[in-house]
Amino acid sequence: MNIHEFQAKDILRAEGVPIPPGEVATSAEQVEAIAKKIGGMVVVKAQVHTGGRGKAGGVKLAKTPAEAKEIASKILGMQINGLTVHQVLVTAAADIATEAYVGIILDRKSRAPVFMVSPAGGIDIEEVAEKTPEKIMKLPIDTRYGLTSYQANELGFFLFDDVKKVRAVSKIMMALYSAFMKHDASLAEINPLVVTPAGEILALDAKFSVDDNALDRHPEIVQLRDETAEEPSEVDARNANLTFIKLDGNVGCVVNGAGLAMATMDLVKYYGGEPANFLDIGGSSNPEKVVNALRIITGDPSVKVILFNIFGGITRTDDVANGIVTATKANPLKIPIVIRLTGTNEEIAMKILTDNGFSASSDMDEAVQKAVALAKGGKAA
Amino acid sequence: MNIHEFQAKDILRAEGVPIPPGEVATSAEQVEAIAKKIGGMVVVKAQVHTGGRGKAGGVKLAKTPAEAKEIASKILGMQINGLTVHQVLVTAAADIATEAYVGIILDRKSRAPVFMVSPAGGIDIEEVAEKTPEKIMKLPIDTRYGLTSYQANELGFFLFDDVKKVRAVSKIMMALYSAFMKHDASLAEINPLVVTPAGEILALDAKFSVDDNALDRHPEIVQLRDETAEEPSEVDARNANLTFIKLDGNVGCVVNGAGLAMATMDLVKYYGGEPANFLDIGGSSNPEKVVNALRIITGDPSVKVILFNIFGGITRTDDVANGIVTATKANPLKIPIVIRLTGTNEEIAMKILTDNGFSASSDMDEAVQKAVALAKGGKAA
Amino acid sequence: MSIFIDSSTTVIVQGITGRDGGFHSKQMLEYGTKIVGGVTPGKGGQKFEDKVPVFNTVHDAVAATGANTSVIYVPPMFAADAMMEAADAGIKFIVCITEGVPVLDMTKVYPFVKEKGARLLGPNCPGLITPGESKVGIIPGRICTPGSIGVVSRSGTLTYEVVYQLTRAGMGQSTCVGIGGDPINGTNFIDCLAAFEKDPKTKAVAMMGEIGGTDEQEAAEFVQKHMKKPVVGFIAGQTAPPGRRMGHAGAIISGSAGTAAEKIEAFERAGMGVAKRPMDFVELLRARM
Amino acid sequence: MSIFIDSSTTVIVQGITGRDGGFHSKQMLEYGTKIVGGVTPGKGGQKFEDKVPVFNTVHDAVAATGANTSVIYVPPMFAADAMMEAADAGIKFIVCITEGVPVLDMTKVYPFVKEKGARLLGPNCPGLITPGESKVGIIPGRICTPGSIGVVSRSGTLTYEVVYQLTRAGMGQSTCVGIGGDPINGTNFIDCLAAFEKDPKTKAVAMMGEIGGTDEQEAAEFVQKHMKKPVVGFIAGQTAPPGRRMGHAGAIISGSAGTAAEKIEAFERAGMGVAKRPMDFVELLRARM
Repeated sequence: MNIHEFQAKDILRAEGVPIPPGEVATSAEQVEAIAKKIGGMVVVKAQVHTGGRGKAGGVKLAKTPAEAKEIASKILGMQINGLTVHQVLVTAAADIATEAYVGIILDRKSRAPVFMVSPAGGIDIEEVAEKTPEKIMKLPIDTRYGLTSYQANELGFFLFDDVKKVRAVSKIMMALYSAFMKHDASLAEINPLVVTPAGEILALDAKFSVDDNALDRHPEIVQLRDETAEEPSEVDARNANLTFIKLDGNVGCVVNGAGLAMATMDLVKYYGGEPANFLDIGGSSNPEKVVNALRIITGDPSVKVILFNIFGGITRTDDVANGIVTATKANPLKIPIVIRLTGTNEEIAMKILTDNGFSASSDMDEAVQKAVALAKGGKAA
Repeated sequence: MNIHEFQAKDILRAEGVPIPPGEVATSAEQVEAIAKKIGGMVVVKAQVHTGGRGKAGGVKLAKTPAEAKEIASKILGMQINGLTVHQVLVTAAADIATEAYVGIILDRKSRAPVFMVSPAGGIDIEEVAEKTPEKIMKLPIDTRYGLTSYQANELGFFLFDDVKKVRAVSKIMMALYSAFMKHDASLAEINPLVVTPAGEILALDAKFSVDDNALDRHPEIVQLRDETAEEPSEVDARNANLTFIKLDGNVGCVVNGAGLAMATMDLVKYYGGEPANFLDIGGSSNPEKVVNALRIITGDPSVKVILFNIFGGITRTDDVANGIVTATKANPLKIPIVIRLTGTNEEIAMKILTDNGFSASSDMDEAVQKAVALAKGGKAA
Repeated sequence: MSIFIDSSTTVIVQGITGRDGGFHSKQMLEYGTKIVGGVTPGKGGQKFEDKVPVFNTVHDAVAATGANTSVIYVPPMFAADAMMEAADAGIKFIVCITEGVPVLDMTKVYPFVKEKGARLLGPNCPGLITPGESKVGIIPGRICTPGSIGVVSRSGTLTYEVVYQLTRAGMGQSTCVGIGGDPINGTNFIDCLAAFEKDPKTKAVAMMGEIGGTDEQEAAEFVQKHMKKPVVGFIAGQTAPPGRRMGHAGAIISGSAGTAAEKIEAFERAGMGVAKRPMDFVELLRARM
Repeated sequence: MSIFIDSSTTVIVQGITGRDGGFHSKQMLEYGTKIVGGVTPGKGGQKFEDKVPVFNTVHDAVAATGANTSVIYVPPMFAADAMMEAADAGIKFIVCITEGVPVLDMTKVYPFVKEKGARLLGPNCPGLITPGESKVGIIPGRICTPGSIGVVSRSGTLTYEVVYQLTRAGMGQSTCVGIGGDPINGTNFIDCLAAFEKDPKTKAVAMMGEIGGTDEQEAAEFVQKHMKKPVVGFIAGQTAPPGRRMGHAGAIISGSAGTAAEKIEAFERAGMGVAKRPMDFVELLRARM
């Protein structure tokens, strides 16, 4: 789960990371008031869950409160990568002598959180990694021992020569690691971490993502969720306990299991179609899930056909069949549906479906081809 | 460093261990007021750093506030194992169905904190260990992973059959472990941990010792130090950065190094004498330490002779010699002194001493024999 | 022969009295798996299905039964503890079915299990099955048949799909292993490939990977350097957008890393067969055996 | 021959620019120890005594010098980190002189160092010396002379006392090792006894224990079972009262455990020579060689 920059900064500030003062606002008037309170130059920053805010014009410097207000009125409501800006962060501007990057990502290869630091901050770290890998130091942290002082020291000396700065940045890395562990993060990043002309070290931007698997034990993070910053159908799906990701195609997919769901989307593409979504109903055979899945998929006007691909293991295919029947009785479908079912209780499921006027196949390849043809305006077989 | 029962209970209560309410008092009047506030039966408990308080009459039950006052007036000022009672804890009395023992000690063999639990609580655990070792379960905790739930569970099932009680005691063990680690303890003990007839689990007594080596990072523990509960000469020595333990003999020993200090005491005993103390001036050759050591040792009227045994390695023997000269010039000695010096700058040291009217030997055996003879009223050679 | 489990494997089930644990324990018993005990704290002394003794702790269960394998069906927040308990009690093969285990928990569980000398499969995996001998986990027994294809996969139902097609085509399996879709897990592709290479019964291997990480690339390198037996691979998630987690915690493309394209390229470089569709395995394997 | 260090040992000093570290580095250099580098964060690039290069980190020092041994003189609250840094940087023999290291710190340092495959001596120890070849730590070189007695001890100055008497009596030493007085340390008596037993130069061993713990009892058992060379032992602290810490964090009698009497009894049971006074070693060793 992603959180906004201002939320990430609140978390890091609580651990002791030095961050210029700032407040979040939802109106231009609030922005003006905050700018006045802060005094001096401020930066107005769009709070959306996407990168490239600067390039899109979502981050602007303001010399006066009046200018901040004017800028805010333009940024608020702006669309960035398809997301509407509902909130801006107003924060004190800082003078910058040098910019560094400090981040922690959860790395599968070393089975550990890995520190990544670079004296080349302020730009996309993946670009640095590609073009000048020697400017990045990576260090896996064994969580049984935690980030040790000597490791923070080694990372610090990669960034700075001056031992005073090394000690200051070591403290910041300790704080970043502490926040990472405390909140079960999967990513925690300060970019840029700047040195001011006066030698002060400050975090000017922060990114923080929390492991979805760990949210059950982090109510403090869950309450930071901003549903206005997400795709509405994905919010709907999450509340229905479905794993759903909206895509741009027109073949709506309902599958059990993440791997099979991806393979189904790939097969749609293989036969020249475009999947409208990723959707995994999971291992349980609760008919309610099927009902919700159909509601969410049919809510997307671009969907031209619905494709079910169910391999019954734990999932009972008769439960899925019942779900389809129930849902379509309540809300008759306006688009064609292609059903593939096999595995546990397959015969019962087939009977339920044919009794209710549906046809179904037990072959994945055949079902996908049919769905693609229907999406292209062909006929159901 | 040992702390009082009421301080230990405060620490454990803060971690969530259920403990009957109680307050500490220094006068019988205070005790009466606290007993009134608590209501019902109370226990008045002497707060001294020694075992066997119960047997010595330092722990008594009172039915009324008036009785609590009367009891307190007897306990306050009482001597237990040579220590004067200055404070008592007044705490609510609890009904007891069964008594258990739960403790953690730092175990050198497993190089880890070790949980010890026993369903036979309320009595000395070393007695249980000796007579019925099968009633004790020991479990080392790997601090890299901490006390895991399954370990707390295993310990809990050793104490109780009922899973509700197991879960309750597991939580208490988690809290005890957390307190142990947070404050760098060397011992943390709840004895007895009682189950009331209503099935409630309560800690009725607690012991907590903190690793002396870790005190520098635990100001919260250092401030709990009760110097009135310690031997005054030992308080004096600690404030002078000397490692000093008062004993019952009459040969005052000043040695550098703990092993050599013990060996010197042993040799005094070997030749029929009795050491008056353990004293290690440590590795530095600060003459100030020698001055303080002499002051503390000569402050004990039972000391009949002073024995220096210095093997100069880091310690420069000339520094020690200078310390002796300075100290005895300021405060002339009233008892004989025997000096053994060897190692770093031995020749210089010998000259300093002889120039100032002292004689010194370079042989440990000879020096100890001489000191013992002097303590027995013999003559210095 | 087979890998990791066979007819002599003795199993305890952690969470045997839970909904999922109970359901799958019955299925395993029906399949013939030697379940010798179960663990649920507070239910020690009871019997599951009137025959399998239940214990309060894994230590008790191992002491009483001598089990060498454990399968875990406990809620995600308790799974890390369960894996460590099993390893500490002397279990040598631990299979964790539980989905949704916090990833940071695994950064401690993995070294713990390794220190104890145990092998972990999972978490968030369907377990494994040696057809006709033993199944530990949730792979439906019906769809498998004994034979000489080793199957290893990061996914559940996709594995079933492939195994189902192999079985229909008359190609039985030596062992089918689901290593799970989490970013940090106990047993990876290389562990399984190495075991299949050594297993005399296995003649060829079907391997199903997905987007995210570089496990498949490393597996391809291993195949090229250390394997004589043919391997056919598939990658799910060619249509997945970067930065989105496709169900599995591990199925996420970060930046340019972990795409299906680079994994397929690695397979090709290693001279492996590449299945474009799940249904291509039968033919590709047959052509190589 | 000798144990742990010899003339080829290359040493870095952690805390070389500190008061104690600087003093003893000079002493070691004078003795002939091959100090190839020092570490003090922020002083990288400087030279100690105009010749020994100083580095910011142990990694840097090892990369530049290839040192195999490190000796640590840093304040107690930083010692755990220093030991781990040395092990992580690939140092294979770590000697920690620092006194007063919090004991719980060692519960993490010990397994860390072990995982890295390094040997730790100390903390709170005087280090070791192979007379005429190398000294790492603070044992005064003057009092030692090359020879065939192995010396191992939990204490500092008491060791000097015994070594001094051996030297005066013409009995040189192969290696003298101070294992330190803390309850949790890296190298114990048995490690040293085993090394002395293997070392062709060592003909007999002098061992100085003290009250607290059961290390000496286990050492006695080891001597009885595995050693052909004669061992003479001494225990300091016969007059120590129970429950009081006699200077060393490890020198404390808890309850009935760790008394001098039981340790001496264990020595006698193992057929070892027992020195009643430090000055008895010379005669007891001579009688056994």
